Amino acid sequence: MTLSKLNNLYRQVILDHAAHPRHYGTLKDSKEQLELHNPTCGDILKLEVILKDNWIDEIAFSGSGCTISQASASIMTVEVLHKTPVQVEKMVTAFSELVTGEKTTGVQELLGDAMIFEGIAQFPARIKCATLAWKAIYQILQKAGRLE
Amino acid sequence: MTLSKLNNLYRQVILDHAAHPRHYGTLKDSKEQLELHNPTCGDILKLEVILKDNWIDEIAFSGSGCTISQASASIMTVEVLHKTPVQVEKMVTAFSELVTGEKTTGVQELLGDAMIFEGIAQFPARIKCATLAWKAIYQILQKAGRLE
Amino acid sequence: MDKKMNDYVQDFPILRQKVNDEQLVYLDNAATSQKPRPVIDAVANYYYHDNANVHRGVHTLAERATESFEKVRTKVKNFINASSEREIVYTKGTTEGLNWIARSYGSTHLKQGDEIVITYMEHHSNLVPWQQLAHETGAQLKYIQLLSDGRLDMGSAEKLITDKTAIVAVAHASNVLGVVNPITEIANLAHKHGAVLVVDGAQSAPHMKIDVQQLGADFFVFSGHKMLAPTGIGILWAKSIFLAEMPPLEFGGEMINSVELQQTTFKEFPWKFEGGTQNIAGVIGLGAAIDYLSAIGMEKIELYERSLVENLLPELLKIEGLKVYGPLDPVQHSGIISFNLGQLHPHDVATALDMQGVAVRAGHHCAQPLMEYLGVSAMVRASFYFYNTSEDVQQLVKAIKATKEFFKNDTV
Amino acid sequence: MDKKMNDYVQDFPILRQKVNDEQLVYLDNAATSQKPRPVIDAVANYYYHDNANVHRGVHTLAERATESFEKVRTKVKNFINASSEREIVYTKGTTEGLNWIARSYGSTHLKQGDEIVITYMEHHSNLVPWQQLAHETGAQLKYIQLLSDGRLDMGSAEKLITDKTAIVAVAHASNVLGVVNPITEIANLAHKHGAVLVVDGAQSAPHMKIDVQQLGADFFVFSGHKMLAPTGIGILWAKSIFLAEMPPLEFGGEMINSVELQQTTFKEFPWKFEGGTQNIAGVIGLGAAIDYLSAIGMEKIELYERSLVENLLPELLKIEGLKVYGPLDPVQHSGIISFNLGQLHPHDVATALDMQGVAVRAGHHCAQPLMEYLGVSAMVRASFYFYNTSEDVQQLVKAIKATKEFFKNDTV
Ligand SMILES: Cc1ncc(COP(=O)(O)O)c(C=O)c1O
Ligand SMILES: Cc1ncc(COP(=O)(O)O)c(C=O)c1O
Repeated sequence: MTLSKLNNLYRQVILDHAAHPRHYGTLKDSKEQLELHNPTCGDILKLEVILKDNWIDEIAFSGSGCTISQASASIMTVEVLHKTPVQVEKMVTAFSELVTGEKTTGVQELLGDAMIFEGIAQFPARIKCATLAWKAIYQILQKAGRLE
Repeated sequence: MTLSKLNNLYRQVILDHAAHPRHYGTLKDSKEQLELHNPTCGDILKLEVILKDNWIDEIAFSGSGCTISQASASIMTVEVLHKTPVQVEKMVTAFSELVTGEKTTGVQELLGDAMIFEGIAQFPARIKCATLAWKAIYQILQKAGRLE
Repeated sequence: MDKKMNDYVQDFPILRQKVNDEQLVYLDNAATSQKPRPVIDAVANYYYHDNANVHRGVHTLAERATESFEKVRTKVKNFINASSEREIVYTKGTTEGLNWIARSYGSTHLKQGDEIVITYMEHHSNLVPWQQLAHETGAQLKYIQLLSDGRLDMGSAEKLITDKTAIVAVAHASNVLGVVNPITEIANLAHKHGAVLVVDGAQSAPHMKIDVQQLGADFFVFSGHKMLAPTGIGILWAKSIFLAEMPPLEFGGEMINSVELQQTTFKEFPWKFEGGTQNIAGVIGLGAAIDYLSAIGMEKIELYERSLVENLLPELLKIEGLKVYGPLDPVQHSGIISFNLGQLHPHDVATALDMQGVAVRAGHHCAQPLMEYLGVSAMVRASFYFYNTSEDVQQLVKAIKATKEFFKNDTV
Repeated sequence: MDKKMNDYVQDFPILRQKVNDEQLVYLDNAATSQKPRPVIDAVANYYYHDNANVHRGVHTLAERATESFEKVRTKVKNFINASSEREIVYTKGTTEGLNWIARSYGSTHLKQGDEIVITYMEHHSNLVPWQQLAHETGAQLKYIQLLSDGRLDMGSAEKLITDKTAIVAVAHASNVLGVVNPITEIANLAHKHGAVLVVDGAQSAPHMKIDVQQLGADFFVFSGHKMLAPTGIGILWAKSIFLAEMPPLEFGGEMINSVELQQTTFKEFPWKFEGGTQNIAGVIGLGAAIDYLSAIGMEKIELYERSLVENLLPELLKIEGLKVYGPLDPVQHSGIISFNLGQLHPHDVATALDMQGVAVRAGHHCAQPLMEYLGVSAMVRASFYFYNTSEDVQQLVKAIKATKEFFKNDTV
């Protein structure tokens, strides 16, 4: 069938995260939170983090969205946990450059599993789905005054 | 020179009426009056008539406009003077059909000198200039309640 | 008939392309239609031969442009059976037309306590302007309910439309549910209570014969770009009596009669609404589009699209886990089919279909209150036009099945 | 340079036609420009290959269309040196842009007793919206005087612009008098008094390099159709700080963030202003027009047009009875020349010129207060663009002389 190209987008890791998202739910204690909409598709992402000293101590997301945005949120939460705001900011930039195809090398270590979204550059309409969660973590840190 | 075609539009009679308009000015006594604008060119036509019994007893026009609209106003005043509203209504229709080229025959007697505007059908942008005065006489009679 | 209709495809070169190595099947017609060669040529020829600003010049090109521009009013008049070309106002599109009605008619006629009645199936363009008008005037905005198959609940309509109702605004055809609303019935209801009826014809004018007088509408708006015409041109039709009293909204250029330092008088309608240089080439293109559609025949287009749906619907309903929104009876279903495939997100479905050459839309389709009402966040929508073929139907069905197969271990 | 410039004529097939058996000389460019082949082709190619609705779809065509549509924002940004593409709002044209500023910024910022300052040379589109705004808000509308050669009287400007002034709105270049106004000076005056400056760039953007930051404008609007682009597309530029606070005016479609039954939130600017399907092909065409103009160079266009005027003006001034309005020094005169021929009515002159192939405009040029101010009821206007040649200049002069000859026994 003609869908083999789809595998570039829907890699096994992505399908797995979408089906079994990590850190899905809400946090109990006092926390930073943010809700983002993707107006084009009606997706909603709620993100919560607990910042301790200078790192992300707990994180959770909820909401509804497509496979890409759910998987990306799940992977993002895994990758940013216990990182410092400054590190996360670098990751956000690197991820954005990765998915637009601007810069795809030398970021493996920084992005970890999020590298899986490299193939999305070929699906420009879906880039926004992948970046939604990263936009959310960036804005939440900004709102909390943790970024210069 | 290449302006020979212009003679179809600017016939001697027209140039003469434009240079020496008949019934140009205003009327003293109580009268019907109306002011029309041609918004495209800024022309203004003021028309006044005194209706007696069932005919146009006196008529005058003033304002400013191009050769065509001034000449047409002048000729119109000559032709409708002492005619009944019903006759004038027929003339208005006939004139309109003449200048758009819809019906150009059998109206000589009705229109008199106004027949001179037959050639204007070739100059569609100028038809409005020629019909302004006729529109004015029609509206003045209508306002006065002299048309059914 | 299918055979004959298929010939029209040739006039749409855009359809003869491969997308992701597959033959393009364009099923996003409710968003915008493709343009046939005669429309594209009409626009190009206008620029190659006659282009000038209208209404203003005495020179030959200006005269030609003005005549073509005004002639299209007559074409539109005949296309929707208006009573006069003066009832035809050129706009940017449906959205602008609806906003103008709300602002010009609405603001001058509504007062605190009046009610505006719309339906749960309205496009945001026939919803947000009324919401804003309600906020400004203190009027109330009410929503007519839907039946379980997506058709309008006329019982609900009868309850909501009362003597308090000033404006009823309804889509002629839904851009999501594939239903066509009983406009004449609604018009009677509205008029019985002294309300005016605004009809959003964005999804009907391209697909069926419109007779505004028979519909009993007071206002009817639609977009050129959904019916073969260029982008940036639409029509606002209203009964003369309303256009006469409505104040203009965009000031300047040819809509003016005379300007003094501190005051201005305007031209008669429709020109008083047409401030500034209009989309002249868009108007010319709209004329060509109407000629093209009329040569086929709107009744024929409607029948043909129904025949496609009669092919498609049963096939779709056979796919396990696929849910179609709107009526399941093909006879009641326009050429718009919205569906979901199990728990798969519509965006994933649309991407998978695109990889197979099939262009559909996914999302809320500018109808968030409807999504909310139906309890879904988004849908996939396939929308047909007369140049689609039964092969297109087959390719869509095949592609949906392959998509289901691809995702089978996951969320379907 | 003339030689090289003449090559561009080839891209404008419309100019290669006879009108009334004479070679067309198109001198009505201030009303609308002609379109070069690359612009017409860009529009056609868009429809032949990429046409889809923007921002909405995940399918390939929609993605292509959206990308092209948004890319033009960057081109416009560079064309006028805006600081961000988000400051670029698509409109129908200058008139719509000015009306939006008056309604969205004006209505929310003006109060009784405030003053709006414009000039006697404004086009109705930069006059009537302010008049209406003054009526609505109780603000006062004031007019800056002109010097006897038609240039702005800066002494008058200094008197009129005071701390009461909320908005100053001025044409960058006059559509009648052929003058270019000292915008930076006016901006300084306005800002000194806490007023914002709105610049009507309809007649400048097509003919000279625009740098909105250097000009010091707060708002700058222009039309595509006067600078090679299709009809129905224009640009509203404003500083971000103003766009951010301005409420949108046309509701529905892609300008929306989320809609609930009784309330709605909007997208960020510029998108919140772009309700409904936009003139997408018009935007694509505008992009091609900007590419075309930029390839020539705006400075070169300005210089070339001045060289035509340097040819023409002395010739005109030699014709007895001919009166030119605006500066008589070619260096101060843009490519717009308005004149009258003795007592001859401008319409008669325009018809006579048309019979000789020369397309000019006659009338009040949508500037009735200016006509009143100058004590005339109408003028003839010849307006040039870079594709006009020195032969065009000669044909105009010859035709004017022949016209004078034709009417010599009458009113000249
Ligand atoms: C100075 C000026 N302002 C505004 C306009 C109005 O432009 P548009 O008709 O494209 O809206 C024009 C053109 O007619 C103009 O010359
Ligand atoms: C039912 C309905 N109403 C209004 C609109 C808005 O039309 P436009 O975007 O052309 O203004 C659309 C199309 O998107 C529609 O489907």
